Parts: sequence; structure tokens; C-alpha cells
Amino acid sequence: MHIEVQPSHTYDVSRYNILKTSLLKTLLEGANDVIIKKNHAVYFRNVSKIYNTGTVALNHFDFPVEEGEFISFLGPSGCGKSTALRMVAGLGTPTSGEVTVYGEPPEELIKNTNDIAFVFQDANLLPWRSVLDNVLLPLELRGGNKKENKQAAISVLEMVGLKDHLTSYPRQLSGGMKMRVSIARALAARPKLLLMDEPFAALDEITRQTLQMELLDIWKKEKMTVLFVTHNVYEAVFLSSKIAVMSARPGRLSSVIDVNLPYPRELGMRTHPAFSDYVDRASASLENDEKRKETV
Amino acid sequence: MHIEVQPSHTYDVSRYNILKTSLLKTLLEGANDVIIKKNHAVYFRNVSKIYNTGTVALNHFDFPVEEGEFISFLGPSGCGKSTALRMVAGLGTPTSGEVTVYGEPPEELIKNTNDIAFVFQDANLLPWRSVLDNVLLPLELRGGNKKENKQAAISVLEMVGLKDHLTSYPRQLSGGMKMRVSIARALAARPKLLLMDEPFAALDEITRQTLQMELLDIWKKEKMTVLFVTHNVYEAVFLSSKIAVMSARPGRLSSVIDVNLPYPRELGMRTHPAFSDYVDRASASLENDEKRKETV
Amino acid sequence: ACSGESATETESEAADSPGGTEEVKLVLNWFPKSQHGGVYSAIEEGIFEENGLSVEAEPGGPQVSPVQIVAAGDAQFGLAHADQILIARNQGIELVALAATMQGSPQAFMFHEGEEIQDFDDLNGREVFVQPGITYWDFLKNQYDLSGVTELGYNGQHVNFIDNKTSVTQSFVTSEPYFMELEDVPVETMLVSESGYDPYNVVLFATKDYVESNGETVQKFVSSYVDGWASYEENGPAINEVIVGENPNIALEALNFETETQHDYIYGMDAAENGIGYMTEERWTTLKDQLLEIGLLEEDFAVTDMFTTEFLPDAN
Amino acid sequence: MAMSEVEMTKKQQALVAAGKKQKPFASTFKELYLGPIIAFILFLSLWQMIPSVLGLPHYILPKPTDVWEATVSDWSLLQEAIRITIFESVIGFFLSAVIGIGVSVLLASSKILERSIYPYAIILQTIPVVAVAPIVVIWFGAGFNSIVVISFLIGFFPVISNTLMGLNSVDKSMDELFTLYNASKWQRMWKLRIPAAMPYMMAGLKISCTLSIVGAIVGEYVAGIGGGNGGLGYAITVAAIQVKTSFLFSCGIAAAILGISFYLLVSLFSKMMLGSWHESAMKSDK
Amino acid sequence: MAMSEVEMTKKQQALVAAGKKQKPFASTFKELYLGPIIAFILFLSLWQMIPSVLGLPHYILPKPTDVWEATVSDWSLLQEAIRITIFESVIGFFLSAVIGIGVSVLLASSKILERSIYPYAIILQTIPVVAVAPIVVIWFGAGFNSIVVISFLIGFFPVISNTLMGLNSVDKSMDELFTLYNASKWQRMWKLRIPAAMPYMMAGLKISCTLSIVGAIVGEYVAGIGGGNGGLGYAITVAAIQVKTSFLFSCGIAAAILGISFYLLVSLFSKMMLGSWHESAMKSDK
Ligand SMILES: Nc1ncnc2c1ncn2[C@@H]1O[C@H](COP(=O)(O)OP(=O)(O)OP(=O)(O)O)[C@@H](O)[C@H]1O
Ligand SMILES: Nc1ncnc2c1ncn2[C@@H]1O[C@H](COP(=O)(O)OP(=O)(O)OP(=O)(O)O)[C@@H](O)[C@H]1O
Ligand SMILES: [Mg+2]
Ligand SMILES: [Mg+2]
Repeated sequence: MHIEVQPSHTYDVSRYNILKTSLLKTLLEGANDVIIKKNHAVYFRNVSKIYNTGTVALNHFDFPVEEGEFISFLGPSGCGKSTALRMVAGLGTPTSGEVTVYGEPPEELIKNTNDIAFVFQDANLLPWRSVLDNVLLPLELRGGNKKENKQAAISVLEMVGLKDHLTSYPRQLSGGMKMRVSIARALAARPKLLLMDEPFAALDEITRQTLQMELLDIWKKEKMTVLFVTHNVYEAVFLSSKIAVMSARPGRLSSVIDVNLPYPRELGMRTHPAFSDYVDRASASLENDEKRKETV
Repeated sequence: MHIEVQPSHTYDVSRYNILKTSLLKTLLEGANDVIIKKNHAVYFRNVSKIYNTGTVALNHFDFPVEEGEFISFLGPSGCGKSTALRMVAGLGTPTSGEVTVYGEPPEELIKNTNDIAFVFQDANLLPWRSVLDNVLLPLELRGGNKKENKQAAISVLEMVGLKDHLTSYPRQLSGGMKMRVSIARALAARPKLLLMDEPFAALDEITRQTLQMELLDIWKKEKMTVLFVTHNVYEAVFLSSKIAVMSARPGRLSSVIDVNLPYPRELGMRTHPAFSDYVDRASASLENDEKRKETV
Repeated sequence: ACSGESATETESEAADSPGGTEEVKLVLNWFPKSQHGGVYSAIEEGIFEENGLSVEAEPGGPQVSPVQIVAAGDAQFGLAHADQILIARNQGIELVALAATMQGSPQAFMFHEGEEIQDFDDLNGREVFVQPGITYWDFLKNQYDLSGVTELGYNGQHVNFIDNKTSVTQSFVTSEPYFMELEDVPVETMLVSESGYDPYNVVLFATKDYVESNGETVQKFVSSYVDGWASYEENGPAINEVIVGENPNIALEALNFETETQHDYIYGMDAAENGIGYMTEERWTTLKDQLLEIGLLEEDFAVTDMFTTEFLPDAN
Repeated sequence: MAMSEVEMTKKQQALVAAGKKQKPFASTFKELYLGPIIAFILFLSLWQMIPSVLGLPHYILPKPTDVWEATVSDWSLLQEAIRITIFESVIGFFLSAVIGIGVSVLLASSKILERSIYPYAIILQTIPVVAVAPIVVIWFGAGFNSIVVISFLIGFFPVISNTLMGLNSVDKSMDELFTLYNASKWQRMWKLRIPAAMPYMMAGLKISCTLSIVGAIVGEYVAGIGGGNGGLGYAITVAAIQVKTSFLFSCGIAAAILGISFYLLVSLFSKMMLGSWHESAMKSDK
Repeated sequence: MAMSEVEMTKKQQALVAAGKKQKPFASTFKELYLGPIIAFILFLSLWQMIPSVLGLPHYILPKPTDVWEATVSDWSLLQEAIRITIFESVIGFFLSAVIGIGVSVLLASSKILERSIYPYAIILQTIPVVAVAPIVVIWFGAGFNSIVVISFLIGFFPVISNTLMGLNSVDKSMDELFTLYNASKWQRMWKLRIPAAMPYMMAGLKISCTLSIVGAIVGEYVAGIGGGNGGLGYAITVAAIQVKTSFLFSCGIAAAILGISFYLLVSLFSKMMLGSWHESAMKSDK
């Protein structure tokens, strides 16, 4: 039996070894798994999460994310979207089941690389750092040339429209501006895997559209994988290659919609009938879900 | 000259006296003013706000809000919407110009009544209080029967869909749930003037629609005045009697759109051509503004 | 000075100092006062120098224990009361007394005038300020029935004594009565020595090891010390001014009062005949037996190890 | 701490909920107690060795074994002294806590009060106890009362300082919420500032509880024992005069153990008080 | 404070930007200084009256006028003593601050270290200075060095206790951010925990700076003055024996003034350090 392993980004030796061992392990169970594992950026395997308050945030959540995909999560408030994202980042562990990122447990991955970035639901800025310094943070932590880092940070900040506020402190910013700093911070790190928890919710339509286009650009250019939580169905359809619709209490995956619109996406597409179609399907899926719950 | 003063809510004697003096003052300048003052819940008179960082957040902002209106503010991120709302609540003072609430400076009004409620852009919950206790806070501060207060708080929490989380602490809630607690807190106080800063941004479409309907209900029933910040043009049209579109840097009022759709509004209206019309007008106004800026 | 050095190491270091003079350190039992007049006299008049010694007198203080400092080798000589030197034996600290500055103990109880205290029994029913652990108090408790005494800690303050007319406080007759007089508080005193407990006070000592291996230095020091006291008798007031320089917070008048009142303890009594610094085996044995009896000494020993008069000048 | 706590909870939780990665007792033991125990043994052996190596006699630095002997042989004295000191310092600490927090709340309630009165709190802290001891003794009598007062005087400043800092560092937007709802000054105090200041208050109490023991000991020292039995301060003075260094160390260690126990108790209390919200005391659930 | 500061700023700003409601000097004066001045006068007159009313003689509770006379007449002595105490306590405080923060950072960097070593910090705090004084004196020599060490010993615990508390109360979500970005332990320390702990650290320093003066005074008491000149501790001891109560009070008040000045300096420093973000020190702009 010959298995071709072609890791899609450059692993350093130690990580490659980890991969090898996990490959060998899975070999015992069957070669199929190997291939699946190699191609998946994120894999939720039958994940349940019960907080110690007894809240079931996720229930048998099973969802593979292939590398390079742009996945949107849609679902009612409190259904476990943030919980799921946090687990991918290693900031929470499943009560049962398993989350793997590039075939490894996320805690391991985090320890070895800087490849994951997270835009939290709240901006989560360090109050004692200026806007620029906040964006510089992940770059500083990673090391590297100071001047280049600064250049990179400034260019992302320019992209999110904050180049006039480099020296402001978070408390001097508006809500939307804080979120944009947080987005800039995540993008500045040029992650392989980008987790975004309602990043554009606090932004006006026009800023939002600009940033959506930029995000898609970067995603394509950097061949990132993006997990994106939103409440905006249009946004989900516009951005994603796949939409995961979740239902509430307990958080389950209720349906997955493949969005087969071509990339690059243009603003004009929004008026396209296929686009509306997807929007309707996603909305319907959300609403059905709601209704099903009510009738129970 | 006979001026009929018919205050639209019951002032206690001291406030009535304040009103009287301000009436007398204005009499010297002309009777017209008196009538304007009496009918306005909020009046921005040529308000400018320059933060001590030099940021001009508002520039000659002039806008009257009549009692019982439902005003939405639309505008790009960082254009001064929150700043304006905060000034109405007395949490900031204009650098020049004047904001009056029911004819008084807001700081004065706050000192004498509990009639203003504010849903902040972030949830702003007390971390050491449970959900129920957070909602109870304004009621406690006002005094009154404990049992009734609790009843009232529970019923609002039920309305926002959190009756299962009465004893949870803020850190155990999802982002959207926190916002809903904050909304419940504001509504529980049954204010005359309700200021809401993007209250529904973190909510999914369905929850949002439910809450929109509830809000409109309460607004009508309680004859409140609502100032509502949103980035969602549909939401603005659906809810408001008037939309104030603002432009950025420095924050100015760029246009005011009267939404002459009848109340009560129904979800079905969204497909109505008049509705789309308003949406288009608002969007156009926002976009024009953006373009105008770019060409400058 | 550092920790680990034993006495011998310190001494050799001391001996190597340039200029032919040997540096030694003396720890006083208190801030400089008239009871150290001999030391300052010897320094001031160059008596130590004449004998090839360069002496640093280090002031003591409320919690400074010359016994420990000398035992640790941080100083070569110290001043302490005879009972303290004996009690150190319990800890295996072998010290040798070289000269007794005061032939008796000026320690006394001080009380307000007219309080009718004739005997130690009269302390009963009163508040008495004594320093916790001071030896004569144990002796008195053993000798008399003092169960009626309310024992309060003495802390160097006299305010509470002054405030309470019936109270009694420990004191030195050479010192406290003067301050009371200044405050117009008439007082009387009763010497502890009346009870038969009369240790030598302000005794010059060194460790046994040091004395054995540095006989010459000790000889020089003791001679200078005694000479210093002799010269202090002549020009006490002048030396007192030097002392004020060292201890600026004490008034010259207070020192002069002390000089006067301590005169008999230093130059009178046994010293009148036998010279300054004189000590007898009998007095040491009495003291040792007294301490043994009240349990402050754990085991008996011969006092001949404890003191020596060999360095004192021959009696005249 | 934040890190390892998080780690722990994660594990604990996995244990509770998933019930698979059962964590053996041995490993908990290793994480929690092995370090301190090793440190303790190291500390003891170092201490046992130092006097021998440096040739320090026992009356300067007694060895642990010397101290142990002294403790055993004079146990009855020590026990009594400890009992008394505990009593004095607990009351002193209690006063520090109650008066300290009370005064802070009062001061924080008015900028003018704070500016006018706070300096006197600093004065009370810095004025040397020896200077005021006579007055304390005259007003409160020698012995117990005065000792408690001195213990209080030494312990109350950290409480005031920390509590004031806490009361004054309320989150701005929460403060605005209260302004908006027209909260009275005292409502703001009880419902906002005091809960927000809790972590600072607790940090103050932790400092103060150990200081109150120091205070009781110093108190016995300067205010006398007033006819009653003496506590550790008295025992220490006696031991010092008689050069019983080993017993002096016994007393010192007794005081230290008191201090640690006291500290642990207050920490426990602090954990309980802060449990519901503050990060430093909170076991988070991820 | 939060309230009134906000109030002030609002006014200041109105003043700066709008330039209409110019606030007269008199009113600033009234708000800021009138209270303290009245309190001070009240305090002084009360103090002046109490001895007369209660018939307390000057050697028990001297009147302010007595104290003033004593101060003037013995000014040269006092001045010298103050100079020395300042020197000792500044160095003691400096050591407390540097070592205290250093040790806290070290302890906070590892749970095992913290559990193993922190108890000894508590021991150092609670062990009565008198008990260790002989060793301190023998190791560091009587006088200056020992006094500084004792001042350090008394002052360092509040720094450690508060700093540790601060380092351990980092906001959970910020901590997660650092975990996510694979921050090393020391990066997390420097870039997250230390900045977040600043307010606590500063509160600790404020307590410690006054304690270091107490420490220097106690130090002179237990460790003697060595060969050098004596500071306030020495002056107080001698004054007490000589029943110079008025001068004793002069010394006490000098210590208190030192304490306050020291406190103010550290507060200023703290304001500067926290200025950029912490609420308690921040003038907010609304
Ligand atoms: N630390 C926690 N402890 C206990 N329960 C929690 C905790 N965090 C989240 N929950 C609960 O888990 C559920 C899912 O929360 P989560 O934050 O994942 O929702 P979400 O889908 O992100 O919602 P939203 O869209 O409102 O942000 C909620 O019911 C919430 O109350
Ligand atoms: N405290 C402050 N100090 C200095 N500048 C501030 C402060 N608060 C807000 N600003 C500035 O004022 C401008 C308007 O802020 P504001 O919060 O009113 O915007 P907004 O319209 O609410 O934006 P958003 O939709 O993003 O919430 C922004 O440029 C912001 O940087
Ligand atoms: Mg969420
Ligand atoms: Mg805003």
C-alpha cells in the first residue's frame, strides 16, 4: 500500500514527525482516514461541549473543513458558534469527541506555530497599547524584523481605514474602529487558519463591503482557510464556499450549503438570482430550524 | 399673549418650575421657541464635539427629535453616532452648541428622574451580578416593590429569550445573549427616552426580528421616544419614523429621511415597494456621502 | 564585617593593619553616656593610641546585644552587666570579664515622692514597669512574695510612670531621677542592691578564646581602659562634651549628673582601695549562686574561668 | 497562575465530564505539593548546614534541631504565648479590616473627605508606634487593649490604601451606567464601587493579616503586657535578654506559622468572596 | 474619585475648548485645598485644646505649640536625624520595590515556584524583626546596612503580595489571545501580565513606601546605629528616656511628614505609570 502524503504547507521537521506518527497510527485503522486527515484543515469529530453549568453548547457536532475553504457559520444567538471556534483555537476542549487542526489537536498546533489567528467577538484589545502596538502584538510575539513588522502593521491598518489613528488608544476609538483594529491584528499575522467571530457586525454597510472584498482577496492570495461566524445571511453567501447552518439548544449542525458561486466574487453578484437563491435557502434553513424547535 | 403649555408627561413640581423658568427666559426671545422646546424630546442645537485628542466627532450637528418619535441614526463607523447618543444621556458634553432633553440639559434631567435608558454598544454588564440581578439593577436603584421589580425583570428577560438563564453570570453567556441582557435591562426600566447603540448587531436575523417587533410594540404602548443607532438600513427603515443619515469626519448630519410607512409595521412590509424605496434612498444617501468624501 | 569569621580570623585581620597600631572594636552597652566616660577619655586623650591600639567604640542601643556581637567575633571587646555575662554561659558563650567599671549596681526602683516604699514587699499592689526578662526581677520574685505586683513592660518610656502616681519603674539612679527632676516630678529611689543582688555593672569583657590568644592586646586595652577612667575622674566635664558629640541627643547636664552620681560606683567602694576595675571571686560567686538559685543558670561552674584581674594594674 | 489554573480546570473538567482521562492522585500530588515539600526540605537542610559550614555558633544562628529542642523543652511557655498572640492579633486584624474598609468607604464617598482625612491615615501609619505608645497606654491601659490598638494601627493602612485604590478604579462605562440611572452616592457605593473594589480589598486584607501579628508582637513590646500573661512579644524579649537564641527562633517561627495560617485563612475567605467573578480567584470554564 | 475626576475633567475641558465657562481660581482652590486646610486647622486646634481640657501634662501629650518649640530649639538634631532616616528608608524602599517586584515576577512565572517559595515571603514578613535582629546585625553589621535590610524586610511584603495578585488577575480573554499567538512565558509576562498588574503593583508600592520609613525607625531601634549617626529611631529612643515628650512628638511628626511626602512621590510616579490606561489614574475625556 502506497500512501502519498503531500502536506499543503511547509511543516518543519518536528511537525512532520508528529504528522507521521499520526499517519502511522491511522494506517492501522485503514488508509482512507489518512487521506482524509491530510486534507482537512479542521475536523470536528462528533464534538459535544457541556459547560459545567450544565449548558449543552454543542451536541454531536461533526464537521470537516478542507484546506482553503471559506466556511461561514450561521445560527441563532447562543447556539455554540463561538464555542466551536474557540475549540479550533485550542481555547476550549470538547467534553467528548475531538477537534483536530491539520490533523493535530489544536493545543499542540498552537504550541508549535503561529498559524492561527482569531478575531474575537469582542475586540479584545490591550488597553495600554496604542492601535499600532496592538496590531504589532502578534508580530512582536513571533519575532522578526521590527521595521518590517511595523510596515506590515501599518499597511493592514490602512486597509481597515485606520491609518489616521495609529497612536490612539483603544478607549479613544468607536466600537466599529475597535473591531477593525482587532481584524487588522488578525490579518497582520498572515495566518494559515483564520477564525472570525462576527468581525463585521459593528461596521456600516460600506466599510463592511470594502472589508469583505479585502478579506476575500487575502484569502485567495494567502490560500488561507477561514472559519467565519456571522448573522448576516447575505454576507455568508457572498463570502463563503460553504455555509454551516447550526440550530440552537443543543447546538447541532442542521444543514450544510455549498455555495457554488465563482470566485472572485463581485459586489454585483448580490443581485444575481443564484445569489438570492442561496440566501433564501440559508434563511429557510435557519427558519425551519426555528420552527421545528417551536413545534417540539 | 397666551401660551398653552401642555407637558406631555407628568412633571413633578420642581421640574415643572424649571420648565417654567426656561419658558420665561425664552419668552423674551420669542414665543416660537417656547412651542418648539415644549414638544422636543431631544434637541441637538448646533452641537460640535472635539475630543481632546483633536478628533472632531461631531461638527455643527443640528437635529430636533420630537416626542414619541423613533429615530434611527445611520452612518459610517466612527462618524459620531455613539458620541451623539452619549451626550443625550449626559455622559458627555458638547464642546460647543447645546443638547437639551425635554428642554433641560441632560445632566439636570438625569439628576431628577430615571426616565432615560441606554443600551450601550457593548453590553456593559456587572460581572458580579447574575443575569436577573443585572436587569434588576435600574429597578433597584429606583426603589419600589422588590417582588414587582423581579416580576417585571423576569418578564422582560422572557421576552428577550433568556428566561432559562436568570442565574447565569455574564461570563457564562454568548455575545448575543449579553446584548440581550443589556436590552432587557434598558426596557425593564420603562424609560420615556430610550437610547440604543446598535443593540441588535450581535443577534441573528430571527431573534432580531422578534425583538424589533417587541420593541415597536413597547414603543407604541409606552409612548417612548427612541434614538436608535444601527448599521442595518433595512432595520432602520423598518423601525423608524425618521432616519438621520450622518457622514463621517467630521460627523455631520447629511440627510434626514421621513419614513412615512404606517404603524404597526409588519414583517410583510419588507417586500413592499415603498419599503425598498426607503431602503434605496437611505443607502444612496450613505453611499453618496462616501463618494462625495472620496472625490474631495 | 561578615558572618562566617571566627574570632581568631578577625583578630589576625585586625593585627595586620598598617601603621603598627592594632584596630579593635568595642561595643557599648548603650548609646554613649557617662558610663562610657573611660572609653571616650582613653580615645580622646590618646591613651589607646599610646598603647598601639586604634579603638572604634560602637554605640549600643535598645536591642543591641554586645554579648552576641562579641561572641560572633564582630567586635573584640564589649561592655555588659555581670549577670548578662554569666547567663551567656547557658548558651556556651565563654566570656571573660576583664574589668568591672562599676563596683555595684546603680539599678533601682524609682517611685513618686511620698509613696512610702521602704522594702520590696511594698511593691505589691502597684504597677511596676520592668523590662521583661531582666534578671534582678526574677531574683526579687524569688526572694520576696511579689504576687501582688502588676507587672508592666518597661520600654524606655517614663510617661506612663509619671502619669500613674502609685506606679514604680526600673531605673538607674545615675540617670532617670535627673530627667524627673527636670520635669518637676519629685521621685525617690530604692536600690536593687539592697536585696543583696548587686552585680558589677558595665563590665568590660572579651571572649575566652580571644583573651587566651591575644593576651598582649587585651593587656593594652585593659590598661588603657583603666587609665581612661582615671583621667575621666579629672576632666569628666570635658570628656562629656565629647560624648555629646557622639550622642548629640543627650544633654550635657544629664551627662554631668550621671558623672556625679556614678562617681562612687566607679572610684569608690572596692575600687577605692583596689583600683579601678577591681573584681573579686567572692562577688562573682555570690552572683553566680544567686542566678543558679533562681534557675537562670543551668549548671554550676567555677567563676575563676569567668573573670580575670590579671590585666588590671596592681593595686596601689 | 492564570495559566496553570486554566490548565488544571481543563483537566478537571475533562475528568468530570468525559470521565476518561482520569488523573491519578500521584500526579495531582506532584503538581501541588511536591514543589513546596522539596523546597521545605531544601530550606531545612540548608539551614541545618549553614551554621556548621560557616561555623556559626547556635546562639547566633541555631540549627533547626536546636530550635526543635528549645521548642519541645519550653513548649508550655510557647503554647501559652501563641494563644495570647493569636487572640490579640485576630482582634487587631478584625478592627483593621472593619475600620479600614469603613473609613475607606467614607473617604471614597467624598473627594473632600478623602483629601482632608487620608493624610491622617498615612500619618497614623508612619508615626512610629514608640512615639504614640504612651498615649495609647494612657488611653487604653497597659496590656491587652493597648496591644490590640497597636496591632490595629499597624494593620489598618494596607486595607485603607488598597480599598481606596479599588474604590477609585471602577470601570468607566459601568460608572456611567450608574450616573445614567441616577444612582445615589450610596447606591453607587454599595452596588458598584464596593463590589468592583473587592479584589483590591482582599489584597489589602492579605497584607494586613500578617501585619496584625507583627503589630501584636510589637504591641507587647512597647505597651507592656499589663499584668496578664505575655504573648510572643514578651517571650521574644525575655529570650533575647537571656540570649536564648534557639527559643527566640522558636518564637519567631511560631509567629511565622501564625502568619501563614492567618494568610491562608484570609486567602480562602478572599477566594470565596471573589469566587463569583474575579479572574484571579476564578476557576474558568472553557 | 472616579466621579469627581470625571466632573473636573468635564469642566476643564469645557474651559479649554469652549472657553466660556471660565472657572475662577477661587473655586478650584475651594474644591482642592479648602477641605484639607480646614481639616488641618481643626485637627491642630483640637490637639491644642485636648491637653488643656483633659488636664494632660505636656510630658504625656504635648500641645502643638510645645512640639513647635521643641522642634525649633532642637532643629539641628532633628534635621540630621531626618536626613539619615530619609537615606535609610529610600534605600530600603528601593530594595523592597526592586526585589519585591522581581521576586513576584519570578514566582508568578511558575506555579510550582510560587507554591514553594511564597510561604517564605510570608515568613519573612511575619517573623518578628526582633527575633532575627541578632542575625541581621551579625551578617550586615550594626548600623546602616542592617537598618536598610530591616527597612527592606518590613517593606517588601506588600509589594510581593500585591504584585502577585495583579500578575495573577489578568483578564481571561487577553490571556487567551497570548495563548493563541503562542507567546512564550516571558513574552506573556512582559507584554501582558506586568502591564495588567501595574495598578496592583503601584498600590503595593504606596503601602511599602510608608512602611519602609517605619522599618528604618524600627531598624535603628533593634539594630543600633552602628558607628554612624542616628536617625529618627535613635532620636525617638533617646527622647523617650529623657522624657522629652515634645521632642519625641517632633520626631514622630517628622516621620509622618516623611511618610506623606514619600507617599505623594510614589503616587505621582504611579499616576505617571498608569496614566495611559488605568481608570483610577486616568483623566477621562467624555
Ligand atoms: N464559559 C461558559 N460557561 C458556561 N456556559 C457558557 C460559557 N460560554 C458559553 N456558554 C453557553 O454556551 C452556549 C453557547 O455559547 P456561544 O458563545 O458558543 O454562542 P454563540 O453561538 O457564539 O452565540 P452568539 O451568536 O450570541 O455569540 C450559550 O448558551 C452560553 O450560555
Ligand atoms: N474618549 C474618546 N477620546 C478621543 N476620541 C474619541 C473618544 N471616543 C470617541 N472618539 C472618536 O470620536 C469619533 C466618533 O466616535 P463614536 O464612538 O461616536 O463613533 P460611532 O459613530 O459610534 O462609530 P461606530 O459605528 O464604529 O460605533 C471616532 O473617530 C473616535 O475615534
Ligand atoms: Mg458568539
Ligand atoms: Mg458607536
